[in-house]
Amino acid sequence: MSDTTTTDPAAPPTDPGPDEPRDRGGLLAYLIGHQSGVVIVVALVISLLVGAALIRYQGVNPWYAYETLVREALVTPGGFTRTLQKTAPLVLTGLAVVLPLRVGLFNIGGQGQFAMGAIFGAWVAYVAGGAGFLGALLGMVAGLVFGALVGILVGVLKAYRGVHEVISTIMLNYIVAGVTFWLVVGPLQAESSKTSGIPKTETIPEAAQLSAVAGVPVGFAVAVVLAVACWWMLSRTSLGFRFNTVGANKSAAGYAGIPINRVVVLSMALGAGLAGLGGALEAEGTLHQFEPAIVGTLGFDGITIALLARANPLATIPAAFLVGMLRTGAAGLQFATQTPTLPTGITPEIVDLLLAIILLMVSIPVLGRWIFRSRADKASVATTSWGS
Amino acid sequence: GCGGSTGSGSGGGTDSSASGSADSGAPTDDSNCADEAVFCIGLVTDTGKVDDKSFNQSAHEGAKAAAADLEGYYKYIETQDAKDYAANMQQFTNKKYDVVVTVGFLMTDATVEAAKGSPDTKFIGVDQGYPEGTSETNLTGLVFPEDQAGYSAGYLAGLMTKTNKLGQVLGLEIPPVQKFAKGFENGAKAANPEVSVKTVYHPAGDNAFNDPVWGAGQAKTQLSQGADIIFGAGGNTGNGALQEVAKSKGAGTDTYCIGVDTDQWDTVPAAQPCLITSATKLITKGVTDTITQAKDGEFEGVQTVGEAGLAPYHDFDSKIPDDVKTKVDDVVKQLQDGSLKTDVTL
Amino acid sequence: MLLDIRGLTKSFGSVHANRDISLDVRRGEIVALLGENGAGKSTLVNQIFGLITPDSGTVSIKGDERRIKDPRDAIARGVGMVHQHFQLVPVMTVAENVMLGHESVRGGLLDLDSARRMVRELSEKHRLAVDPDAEVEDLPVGTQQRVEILKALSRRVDLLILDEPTAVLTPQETDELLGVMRELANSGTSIVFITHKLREVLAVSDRVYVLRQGEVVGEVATKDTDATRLATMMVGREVVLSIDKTAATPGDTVLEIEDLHVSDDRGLAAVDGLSLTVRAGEIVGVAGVEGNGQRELVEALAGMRKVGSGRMRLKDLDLTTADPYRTHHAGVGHIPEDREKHGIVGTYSIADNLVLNEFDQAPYSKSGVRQFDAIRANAERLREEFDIRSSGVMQTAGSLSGGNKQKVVVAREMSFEPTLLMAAQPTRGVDVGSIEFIHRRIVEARDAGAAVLLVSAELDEILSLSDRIAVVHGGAVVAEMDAADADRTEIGRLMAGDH
Amino acid sequence: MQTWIAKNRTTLVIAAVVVVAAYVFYYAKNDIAPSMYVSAWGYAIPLVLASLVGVIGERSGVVNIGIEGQMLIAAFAGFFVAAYSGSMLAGVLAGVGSGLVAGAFLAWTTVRWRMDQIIAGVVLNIVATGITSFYYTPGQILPGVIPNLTVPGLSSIPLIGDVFFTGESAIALFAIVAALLVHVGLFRTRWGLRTRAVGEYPSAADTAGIDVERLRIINVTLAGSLAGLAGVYLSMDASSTFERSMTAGRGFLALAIMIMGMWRPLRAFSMALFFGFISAVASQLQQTGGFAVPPQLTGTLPYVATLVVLAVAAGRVRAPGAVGQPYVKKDQ
Ligand SMILES: Nc1ncnc2c1ncn2[C@@H]1O[C@H](COP(=O)(O)OP(=O)(O)OP(=O)(O)O)[C@@H](O)[C@H]1O
Ligand SMILES: Nc1ncnc2c1ncn2[C@@H]1O[C@H](COP(=O)(O)OP(=O)(O)OP(=O)(O)O)[C@@H](O)[C@H]1O
Ligand SMILES: [Mg+2]
Ligand SMILES: [Mg+2]
Repeated sequence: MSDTTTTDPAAPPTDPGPDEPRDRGGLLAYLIGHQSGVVIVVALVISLLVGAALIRYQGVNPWYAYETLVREALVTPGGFTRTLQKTAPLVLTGLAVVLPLRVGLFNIGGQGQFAMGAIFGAWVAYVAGGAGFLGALLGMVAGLVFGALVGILVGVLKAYRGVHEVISTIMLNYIVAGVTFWLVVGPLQAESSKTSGIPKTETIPEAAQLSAVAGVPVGFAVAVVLAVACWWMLSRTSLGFRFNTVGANKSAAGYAGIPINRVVVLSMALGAGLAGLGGALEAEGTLHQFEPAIVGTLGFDGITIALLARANPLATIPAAFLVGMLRTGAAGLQFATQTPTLPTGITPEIVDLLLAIILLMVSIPVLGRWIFRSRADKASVATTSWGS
Repeated sequence: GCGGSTGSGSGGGTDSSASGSADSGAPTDDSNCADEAVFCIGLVTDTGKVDDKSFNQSAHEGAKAAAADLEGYYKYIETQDAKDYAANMQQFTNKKYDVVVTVGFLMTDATVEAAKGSPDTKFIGVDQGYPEGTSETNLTGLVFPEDQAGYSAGYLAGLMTKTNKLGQVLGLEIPPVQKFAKGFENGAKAANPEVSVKTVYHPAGDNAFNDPVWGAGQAKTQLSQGADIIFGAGGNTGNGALQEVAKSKGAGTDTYCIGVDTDQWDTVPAAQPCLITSATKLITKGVTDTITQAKDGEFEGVQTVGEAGLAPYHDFDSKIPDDVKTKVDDVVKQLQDGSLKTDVTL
Repeated sequence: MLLDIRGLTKSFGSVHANRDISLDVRRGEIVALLGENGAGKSTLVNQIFGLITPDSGTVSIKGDERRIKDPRDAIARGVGMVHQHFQLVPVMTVAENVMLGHESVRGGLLDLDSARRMVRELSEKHRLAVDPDAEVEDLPVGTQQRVEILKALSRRVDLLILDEPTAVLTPQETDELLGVMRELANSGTSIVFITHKLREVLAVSDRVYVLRQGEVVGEVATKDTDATRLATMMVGREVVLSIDKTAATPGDTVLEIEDLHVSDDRGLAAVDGLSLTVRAGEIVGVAGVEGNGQRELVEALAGMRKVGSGRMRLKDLDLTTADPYRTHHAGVGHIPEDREKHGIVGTYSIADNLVLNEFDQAPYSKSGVRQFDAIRANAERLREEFDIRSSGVMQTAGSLSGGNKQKVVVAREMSFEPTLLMAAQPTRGVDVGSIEFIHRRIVEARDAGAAVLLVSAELDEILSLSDRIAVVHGGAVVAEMDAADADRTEIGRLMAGDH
Repeated sequence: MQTWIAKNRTTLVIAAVVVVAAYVFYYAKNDIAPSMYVSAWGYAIPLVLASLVGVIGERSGVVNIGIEGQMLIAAFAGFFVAAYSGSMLAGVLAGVGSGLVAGAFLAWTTVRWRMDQIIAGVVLNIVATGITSFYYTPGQILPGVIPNLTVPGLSSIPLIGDVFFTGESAIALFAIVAALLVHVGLFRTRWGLRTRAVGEYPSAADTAGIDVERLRIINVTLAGSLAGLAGVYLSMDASSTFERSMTAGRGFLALAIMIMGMWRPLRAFSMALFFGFISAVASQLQQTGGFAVPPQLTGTLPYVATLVVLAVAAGRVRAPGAVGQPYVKKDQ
């Protein structure tokens, strides 16, 4: 992958490179200097316009639709908290993609890693629930560890057996889905559900549930702290330098004495661990138990978020917030737009469509080139080492 | 620059603050649900869609029918994420809807919670069996004896099979599906001790009810192993199996299929060449009836038992021998009056 | 006039790679292009071959002035080119590589037989032996270069462009190639020849154009010039072509290699029973035809490659099991052979590259946290000291010219005063000005007491820098001698396996 | 020929063992073996087509992680066009055509605009999911079926004839032909030589006079039509319905199979069969009573087997050299 330090605020101040414009002053020069930010804003605007056209085509006033979406997600009582609640796991599954991506690995196993963390997090928090917040903490640790175990398997297969991580993570998504489902209708099934057969674990005792403090869910706070920590780690520490170097030039990393295999395993373990932690937080914070449906599409959304964030850990927060907001508002949007003439309302799938357009616009290099003529980055935002 | 302007679309907008339903006839919006005279019905799906050809769709149709009958107002929300159940129900309770239907046993806990929180709204939980001690009076769980429907279908299949081999292609291994499946097996064996039943559940979690290709493949395998009647029970996965049988060589003469949940003669027309019947639970009727109860006053109890049975034979009416029909009718009756047990335990 | 270039201009952003260049090549003439790294030689010839579109000016071939759109177009007009970097598909056979782009087809399928036949005929005709069925990646670089030449000759060529074809060749191979060039020229083919080695220019060319900063600064007939004058023209100042060094005063043994066996990437024995010692304060030059285990030797010493058997010791440290990290921290500096691959991280700044193997040490890192001030200060100091030409230390290393990239590597590896300095092909593809500089630094390191192991395919470099010379063949040292007693032809004979 | 045998000895031995075992099983357990083979092939058909898409793309230097989306769009377009127009042929053409368009999208964004190939594929998948679920309408049925054919001669070979050539759908037969054609094409024709060169070492192809971008665009676009056919197979042949997300991850599985098949069409074909067979075994284990492992766990068997095979064999696998990287010419 190409290094993303151009957008990385941690890099020491840069000398004006030979390519930087000296001939244009003022606002334009400033914008060019911050072009990735500008490109994203323009991309968002274009996407929303395209989305508006789709909504209009359905016979609904786009302005009203967007307003509803935002109102439901941010203004409606409890809406903001729910948006943050949705944002939290998305930040973590986003980071689960970002960390390995920095090393050149494409982790599309967020689904499985999240589920693994969720089920064991829920179970440990239930067992240790008597210990109150300590139990919740243990649950988080369990989520982290079990997510990481999946990641370690992927990393070890990659580093020592040459199994491509895209393949192993896909396979593990299926395997984990099978195993967790079996656990939840078998050994870890809640007693009360044994007769009804509902696949879920025991409810976590209230003391060990994570709630919102002043409208901010604990999970969200944890996710933000971890995103900042990841950013700091990647940009300021020796470990981050190891990650980035392996991602930028494996041969040089080996030459420089960086243990590539260990970095590969570690990045997968950390990434998957964060996804697992996301699962545990989700189980402890929202459903208070594990159900297979807890995963939803959170793991796959993580990919979208990492790509939107251009592999920058800090940027996963706004990216996840955007996704969380759209998903929170979607139900209210459908609710508000159902009329006798449009009995289905604007279906929630509009969100997927919007996200696809946004991602397309954000990552299409021509957009930057078009806005900034020849000055745009040549390289694309974050690339993976598919072949190696 | 960026052309176009966001607000250019004029009219056509849905204005939620438009005037209420002053006059006679069904209300046209939900701004006055709190009003005694305005009867509002809401429905929340589990993570399925209202066009899923399965229980969400049946419940949706039941609620729609009730709204039409009772001159009520009806809206629904399709849940995208299991964590949104509460919030989605709240959309309705905030607007003081009179009845909220929640669909699917996955929403069991959430529905009880919501019922506690909104005593003025009546909740109907389709496929939901509540734990002992649930005492809310504004709540009823609509459950169906799936095992009986399965048993009757199995009984019919046991009598009809020439190869003595039956197949079942099923969705996820969860209670409603298991009850259908085990009922089917018991019924078939009761009708014909010689019979053997091949059973296969979809293994994966995510798309277990939405993998028609897999279902079709399983049906094909079972057919080639000699099964001549296949019971497809598992949303679109099961429908895939039905369609595969419908395409097979002896469809309608040597091989048959049996649908599930609703009369799939209507919902899966592609299966008509082989579809002798469907093991149904009358969700649509059940939902309409309980909504009517809710409007008129009180629910029967915390649980309401709906009807389950067999759909009409449609075009196969003439092809099924009369004695078979009689025997099956008997079984259906005995199951209904309780004199025959399906012996299904999970 | 076969090739006539008028007013050719090309810039990349703010870099003027070619400025108003005019030159011509007659039929059957060999014209050499000389110039420092980045002078614009490759840019110039790439425009003739249609790889780069000129900003202005014309290239006319046999009087045809139409713009050359792409390589296909150039090939059609009789231009063949051997590129500075190999343009061979590694996983394909020689025959497949040669036929690529002008395949013969029979019955809809590739006619590999006729391609084989063509390769055999050509290689006989030009006495460039290759096996048409060998996979290119299995071939030594010298042979790969032959394939490149065959590839160019397999089509009708009136103008052959050779961009630094000898950079990877041994003296013998170089001489063979120069012979082929002469023959081709005699039979009417015109040749444009780029090299950094003045000896070759003088040996084979008819005329020389010298480029500096994108401009033609001189044109001379070869017979009217000599090496010193050419070098001066290139650099714009006097260059010292011979190395000025005092006799070595060797100290204790620093590196001791005993009966070393190492395999190459394909698992074949590459280093095969090699023994060698290097003492403090001396430069030991390893001479040998490329592919005789030098690369594997250096990589094994650097900890980048597993050792089969044998012993390597750096003072008291056992190097046989050490990884690059331990090796480096034991005081081994390593200028790697392939600087793009191993030596630098192109997307990183010069500053980061200058601490590539010290990044987790004080003062560049404290408790695992990187110290950007220290990193920057270090970079500023080394940039000054090693004359790294760049816009600043935060410029990305990938955007530097080859010579300056090499200076970054050299600066890094010398800055920590290594006990052992391993320099593998330290001046490959580097212009004379930079060569002079790098050589001087290597001698200075020796004088400061470092043991230096110099591996080079450049016999001149070995002869002028080393205090002691070890000739390797077949993965083992076949002869060792004092540099003072060394004889060029004798070493050439030993390198060729004649011992 | 002899060198070929020597080079491929392990493969040949394994292949021989597998074939012999297959026949033994076929004759020994005639009540279930044939149905399991048929079932295995049933699983394999879309995977074969889709993995060919991957092979062609990656051999040209373009990762196609959007196969899933290409299939989904094609399944959607094929089904609904057939349903609304009343013509199966129109549906098939629409499906293949939409695969082509999706392929062209990937080709254009990655090759011409040099968008990251993985991102482009992910975008394609999301767009496909979004469009097909947003515009899905229930209650449509197909006007007919894809014709089934029996190949004279080939169908009388024991086992192979029954599984592959008797009453097989035209698309399944085409998948066999396609695998053979792509194999021969890649390794024996001018197109293949150039494609491999472009995927391994594009600048070598460029300097040999080959238009790298053009070839990549053509290949990735045309491969899209195979993905389209795979999608058509899912919604119009294997099942007779379109449902949201009905591809169910098969596009991703196809990529795994491509890698297991070492980027070679015929090996990918066998790996798809292998995967199909393990899936068939997993289902069979559920149905054959007396086997105590829960279905959720037997269901993971194909994925576990894939991982094990890759872990054992992957060391020797090497992707095409330039895969994933856009080709940037000298002066751009
Ligand atoms: N693609 C490019 N983009 C930007 N600048 C370039 C590009 N190619 C060449 N240059 C610049 O053009 C100048 C001439 O480069 P060129 O490759 O022609 O040098 P050269 O004489 O061949 O050097 P060397 O001896 O190292 O091969 C250099 O300053 C280089 O930085
Ligand atoms: N995209 C680029 N942007 C800026 N400069 C470039 C670019 N690509 C190449 N160059 C410069 O062009 C010059 C020539 O490039 P080339 O690939 O021929 O390498 P080189 O310097 O000749 O390498 P070597 O020293 O190994 O011969 C180099 O100075 C290099 O830094
Ligand atoms: Mg050059
Ligand atoms: Mg050079």
